[in-house]
Amino acid sequence: MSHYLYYPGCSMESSAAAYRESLETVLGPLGIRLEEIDDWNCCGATEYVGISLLPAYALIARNLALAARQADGTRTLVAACSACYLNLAKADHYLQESRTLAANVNSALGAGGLAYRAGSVTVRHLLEVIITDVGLDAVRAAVSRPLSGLRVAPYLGCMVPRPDPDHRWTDHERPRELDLLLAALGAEVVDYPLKTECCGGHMTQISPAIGFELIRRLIAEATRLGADLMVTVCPMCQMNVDAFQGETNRHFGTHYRMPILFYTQLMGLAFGREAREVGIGRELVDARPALARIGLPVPSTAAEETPETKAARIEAAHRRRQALPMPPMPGDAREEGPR
Amino acid sequence: MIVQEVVPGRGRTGNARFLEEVSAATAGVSRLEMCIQCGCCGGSCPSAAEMDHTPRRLFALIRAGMRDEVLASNTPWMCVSCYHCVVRCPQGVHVVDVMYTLKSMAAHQRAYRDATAPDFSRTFVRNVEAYGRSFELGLTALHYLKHFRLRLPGMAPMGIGMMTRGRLGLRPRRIEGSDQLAAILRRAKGLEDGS
Amino acid sequence: MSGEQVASEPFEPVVIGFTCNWCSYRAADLAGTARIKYAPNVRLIRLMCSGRLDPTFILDALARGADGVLISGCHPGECHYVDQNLNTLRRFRMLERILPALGIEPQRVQLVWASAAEGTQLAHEIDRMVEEVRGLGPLDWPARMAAAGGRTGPGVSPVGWPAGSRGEPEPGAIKGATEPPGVHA
Amino acid sequence: MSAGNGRPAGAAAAGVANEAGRPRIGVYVCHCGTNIAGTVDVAEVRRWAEERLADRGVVVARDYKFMCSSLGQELIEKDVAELGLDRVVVAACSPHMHEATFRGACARAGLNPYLCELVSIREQDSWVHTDGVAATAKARAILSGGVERVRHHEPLEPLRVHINPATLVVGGGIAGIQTALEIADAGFPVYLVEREPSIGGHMAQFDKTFPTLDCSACILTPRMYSAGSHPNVRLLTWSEVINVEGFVGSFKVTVLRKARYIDTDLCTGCGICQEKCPRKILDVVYEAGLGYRKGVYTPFPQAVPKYPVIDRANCTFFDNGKCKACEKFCPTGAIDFEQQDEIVTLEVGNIVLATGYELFDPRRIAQYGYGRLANVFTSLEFERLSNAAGPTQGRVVLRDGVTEPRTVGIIHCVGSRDRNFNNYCSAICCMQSLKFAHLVKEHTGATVYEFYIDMRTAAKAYDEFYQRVLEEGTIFVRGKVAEVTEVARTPEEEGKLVLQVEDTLIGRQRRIPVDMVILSCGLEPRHDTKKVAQLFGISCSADGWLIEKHPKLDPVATMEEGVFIAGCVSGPKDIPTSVAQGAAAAARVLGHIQQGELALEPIKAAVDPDVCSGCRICNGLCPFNAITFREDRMVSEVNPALCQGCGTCVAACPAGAMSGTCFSDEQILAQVEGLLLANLQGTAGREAVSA
Repeated sequence: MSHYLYYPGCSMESSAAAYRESLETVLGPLGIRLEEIDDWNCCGATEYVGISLLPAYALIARNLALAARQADGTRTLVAACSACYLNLAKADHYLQESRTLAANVNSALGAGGLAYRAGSVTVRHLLEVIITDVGLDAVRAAVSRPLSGLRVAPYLGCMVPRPDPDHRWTDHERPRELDLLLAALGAEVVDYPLKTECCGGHMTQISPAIGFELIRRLIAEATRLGADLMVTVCPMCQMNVDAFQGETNRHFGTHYRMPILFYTQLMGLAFGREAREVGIGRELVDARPALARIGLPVPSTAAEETPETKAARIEAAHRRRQALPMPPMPGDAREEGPR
Repeated sequence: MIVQEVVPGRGRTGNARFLEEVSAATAGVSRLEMCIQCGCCGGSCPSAAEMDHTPRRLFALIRAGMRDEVLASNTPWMCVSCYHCVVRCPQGVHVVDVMYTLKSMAAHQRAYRDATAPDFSRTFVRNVEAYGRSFELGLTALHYLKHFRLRLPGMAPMGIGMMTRGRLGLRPRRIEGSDQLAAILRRAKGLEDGS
Repeated sequence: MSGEQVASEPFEPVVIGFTCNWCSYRAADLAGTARIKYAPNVRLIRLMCSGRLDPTFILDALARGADGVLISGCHPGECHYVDQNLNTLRRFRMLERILPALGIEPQRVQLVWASAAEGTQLAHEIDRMVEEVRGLGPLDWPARMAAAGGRTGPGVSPVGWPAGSRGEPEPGAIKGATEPPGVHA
Repeated sequence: MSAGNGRPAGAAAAGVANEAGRPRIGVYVCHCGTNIAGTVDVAEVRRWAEERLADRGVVVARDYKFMCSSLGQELIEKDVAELGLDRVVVAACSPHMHEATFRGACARAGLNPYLCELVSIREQDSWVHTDGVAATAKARAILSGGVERVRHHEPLEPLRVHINPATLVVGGGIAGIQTALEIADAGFPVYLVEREPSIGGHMAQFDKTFPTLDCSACILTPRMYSAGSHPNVRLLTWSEVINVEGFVGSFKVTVLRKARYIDTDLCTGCGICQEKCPRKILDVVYEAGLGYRKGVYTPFPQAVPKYPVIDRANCTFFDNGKCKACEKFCPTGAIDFEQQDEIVTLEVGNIVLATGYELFDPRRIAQYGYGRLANVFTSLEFERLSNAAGPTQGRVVLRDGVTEPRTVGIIHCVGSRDRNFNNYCSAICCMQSLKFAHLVKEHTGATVYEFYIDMRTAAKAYDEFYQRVLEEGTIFVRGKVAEVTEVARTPEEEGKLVLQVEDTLIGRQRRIPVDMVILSCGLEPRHDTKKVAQLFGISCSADGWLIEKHPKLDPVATMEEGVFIAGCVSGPKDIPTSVAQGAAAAARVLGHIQQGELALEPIKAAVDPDVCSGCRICNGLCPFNAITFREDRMVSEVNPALCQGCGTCVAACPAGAMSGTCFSDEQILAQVEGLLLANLQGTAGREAVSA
């Protein structure tokens, strides 16, 4: 059992309840024990620091100080929410970078009888812990009900892979972690080009038209790519894409129905848990039709070849012969080819 | 749009200082002075279309010392903190953190033109200061009531849906150490105002 | 030790820096050409290779009034003389171990690799080390040794050993010290 | 060669101690205009030296505006003659700058040049400190160190080494070819080593060259042919340097000649083997991954030498013992599967490195989509695409191999001027992008957009070319492209690549749909440049390029005497500059050859056999095997021809029997003493900093 300190964040208690429930079902199979920080407070999201800097950092640092005090055998602090993860990691980073900030923050903490030495805890995101510490092999081993046939669009949002102060992610723009995890669950992973684009963040609150446009782009592309559902790591992204999808449709006169679930919900399902146990049903855009196929035999895709399809196949082969080669990419089988 | 003239004599010294002031108020190292005006930030920004200045132009205005124009700009308030500009910036400018700085300066002086975004942030902050946790229902309801009253009926199904699915707490949660937190924040504010 | 230090005048440490002709001295030149500023407390000596550095030079510098010694050479693997800087590293490691026995804080002697392109880094390291030594206060080694039991006075022998400490440790043991090859840091 | 330990016969062996009387030292403090005098109070330093260093032997101290000027030098010469100085200390710039100048002045005055010491109060003092008081104090200390040190200097004679007239040129691109031809035409032998099967380098891949639009092959091929057929040039292609020993004048270089599996005496270069070879391999070198070659191949038809190679890693016969199609069809029986790799040793006097660059790999910039979006191309891919001898016979088409683009976007500064990748400007990308714009227009008539941050066209006829491309109707957008995406937002964007950018001259974000994107990729040091640098005893900059001896005044020399550099190995360059550097390096080499022998610093170690205990600790230490143990006399001995003067053995000798000229224990310890002002009566070292 690997042991970590855990910072849940406010949304886990309300809007992202499904994240919390499903998360609890996957920890056991993955051999992870999370120890919640006692009496943690809100991280300030993206709002507090826009009002005043030092109180915002003191607010975050109270959590870091509590975590450091509670550190027993582990100094790794795991966050599941993207904004919380970023705020905690960034605060620790800047406290290390700026002595003045560290001194002022500590002076403020002192008013509450606390202190924090930058770098005392290591802040990591749950997904990265699963990939790095647990490993995809262990994930695969825990899968009892592969998600075969389910087309999923992996969607990380912004704040996990960016700005990535500790360089933990494979790329800022197109990280591979979530794709690999979902593939390990047996799902068919769509190469979703908007996987780290913005969901609108607080725009749904302060400038809804922008927020809706950003949401529309995401669900339109996922729909175009034929995804059954989107999968996210972020409570804010889930909330925007799910809860505001109706408003978005109304705003644009569109009729998208793109469910969005947390990766832990799909993990729970793949690990054999029932839909209800992993919070399925809490989403406003119902994911159950798409999931109805889970556990059922996947319809065969190999249909009889008709003269039309045969002609198309020959045509395609001809086009391939004319085409210029593509450069090999990392993770591409051709990469090992002649150099 | 009115571009403020720099008053000769007065402008000169204020000019260069404004960039320094913004830089100094930013967490970490802003690298604002390194901007080469390539526009990679403005090209990356998902809400650039709604901004009165692209981030790049805002930085040029800061450099020119056009303080009032900068603090009245809606650009920082339109920032969604997606950090695309930050990781792409060829000069390593901490664009998002600079935006936070400009927001807090504008909020402090009430220099913004549109109060929607600052009010949202303030409501959020008040919640957190009172309870130690954020309170989504209260936040959204209050905010919509104030700024988007006409949208409220349209949002009702969503609110009800969230509630029936157990995704909205009806009353806020208060942390045990709320007094401790208040003391910390009080001193932090004192330090910030003092500096 | 530092109690006698004139209170009105702040302590300015003196750090002697041994550099090699190919990398670190050129890094210092580069810092100069680029006008990168660093603490004026360091004074550099050029050797052909950091491998030329005899540990007695360091002790001599400390005995004659230096508060710290900076050793700088090419990065491992980039030595102009194949791998002589690895000998420097071995000697440095050994010196680190005996410094406390001589009543000297190990932080007073530091090893910093700097390639010819690393003017900025070298300047930064100099600043860092000067501040560290400043924090330690004046070395005033001869007085310190006297206070520790009168084992040594300020007298310095031609090869640079504090007179009283001759044979303890055996200078030869240092001069000839070569750990088995392959001992890398 | 007349190597020795450098001491002229009869010279005093142990410095001042053995000389009669006190030394007579002259001290000269340079203002260097305001470079030094702006920070350091030079008059005060001079006064101080006069007073406080008088009992250390200083008989005269002067300060002067520019010591390196002829008037400054004459000052020294006059004092040596008139005051009978026997030591000189100049406090000025770095010894790497003017040591030779002041030694020369001393020599002219009849003083052995090694009795002159130059200490740096510019690079290591006035330029790096702002506090004038502290800088002046430090200058005093530095000067004092120099004075103490020079007391222990001895008269020395430089070593003279013979220069082998043969030269090694590494890298067969245009810079290396130019160097080789210049030296060969002057009548001296050259070995030209190239890793690939043919010389030609990147230039052989291009179609046109900016700004004149000369056909690259037309101007390069004659040079390649000359290099291949020149009686003084020996080509070693498909070869790599694996070891270098020795020093200027007599380097010993080991080259690995990989087996070609072709008997070049029999091969006529007819090309039948390439036709018959069944193995098709993606050619990532010459065709930039856009075309194919065979298992047996010459990279291109005009290859020099004309003989192909069999790529062992991609040969069916070497895989499974079957095939031999090439052998069956070869009309002259030139295929030889039995050939082995060969090691050759070359003896040369000078070396020129011209190993070139690599293209920045844009897969590192995920948001530009290269490798994922089919119609995003690199600059090198486009070169091949527009080349009549390329995979499409010069048709500019999309990745499908058929469709001509109707709109093309060219992105500047890809991987350059970006601290996420390379900080430097790659110098050629603006011009190469303009060339691409022209070629796209010429080949397809498409609409072309250029996305730039700054236009840099600063060389002869370059800006005129920019004007021409403007005239042709290319649309310039000032802004660094943020991303290239296939995700359409409007019907016009469907099926296109969309470039999202802030048009900074309007201040608005724009989305511009195009059919093809060309990434004007920057140049990077070759991935193994660091290894090459180590092999030849020179160093790389932080960016990874090789470092010049002086970036402005000695751009083709390196810190290692006899090793020169030319072309992109020291940083991005266009073709004219690379060629000029190739010729310049050749001129430097010819200068050495012409002199026949060269004077070297007499920095060597020597053993005092009377003191040596025969412990042999030094024997194993020497990286150049310069120290041997004389069994007959039970002492170690230094071979001065092999000794490079690092001094490690001196530091390690437990008996103190090893000594090093120019860097003796006495000299170093004296300098330490001087630097700490421990040479002065009643002062502490601290004075120099705080006073």
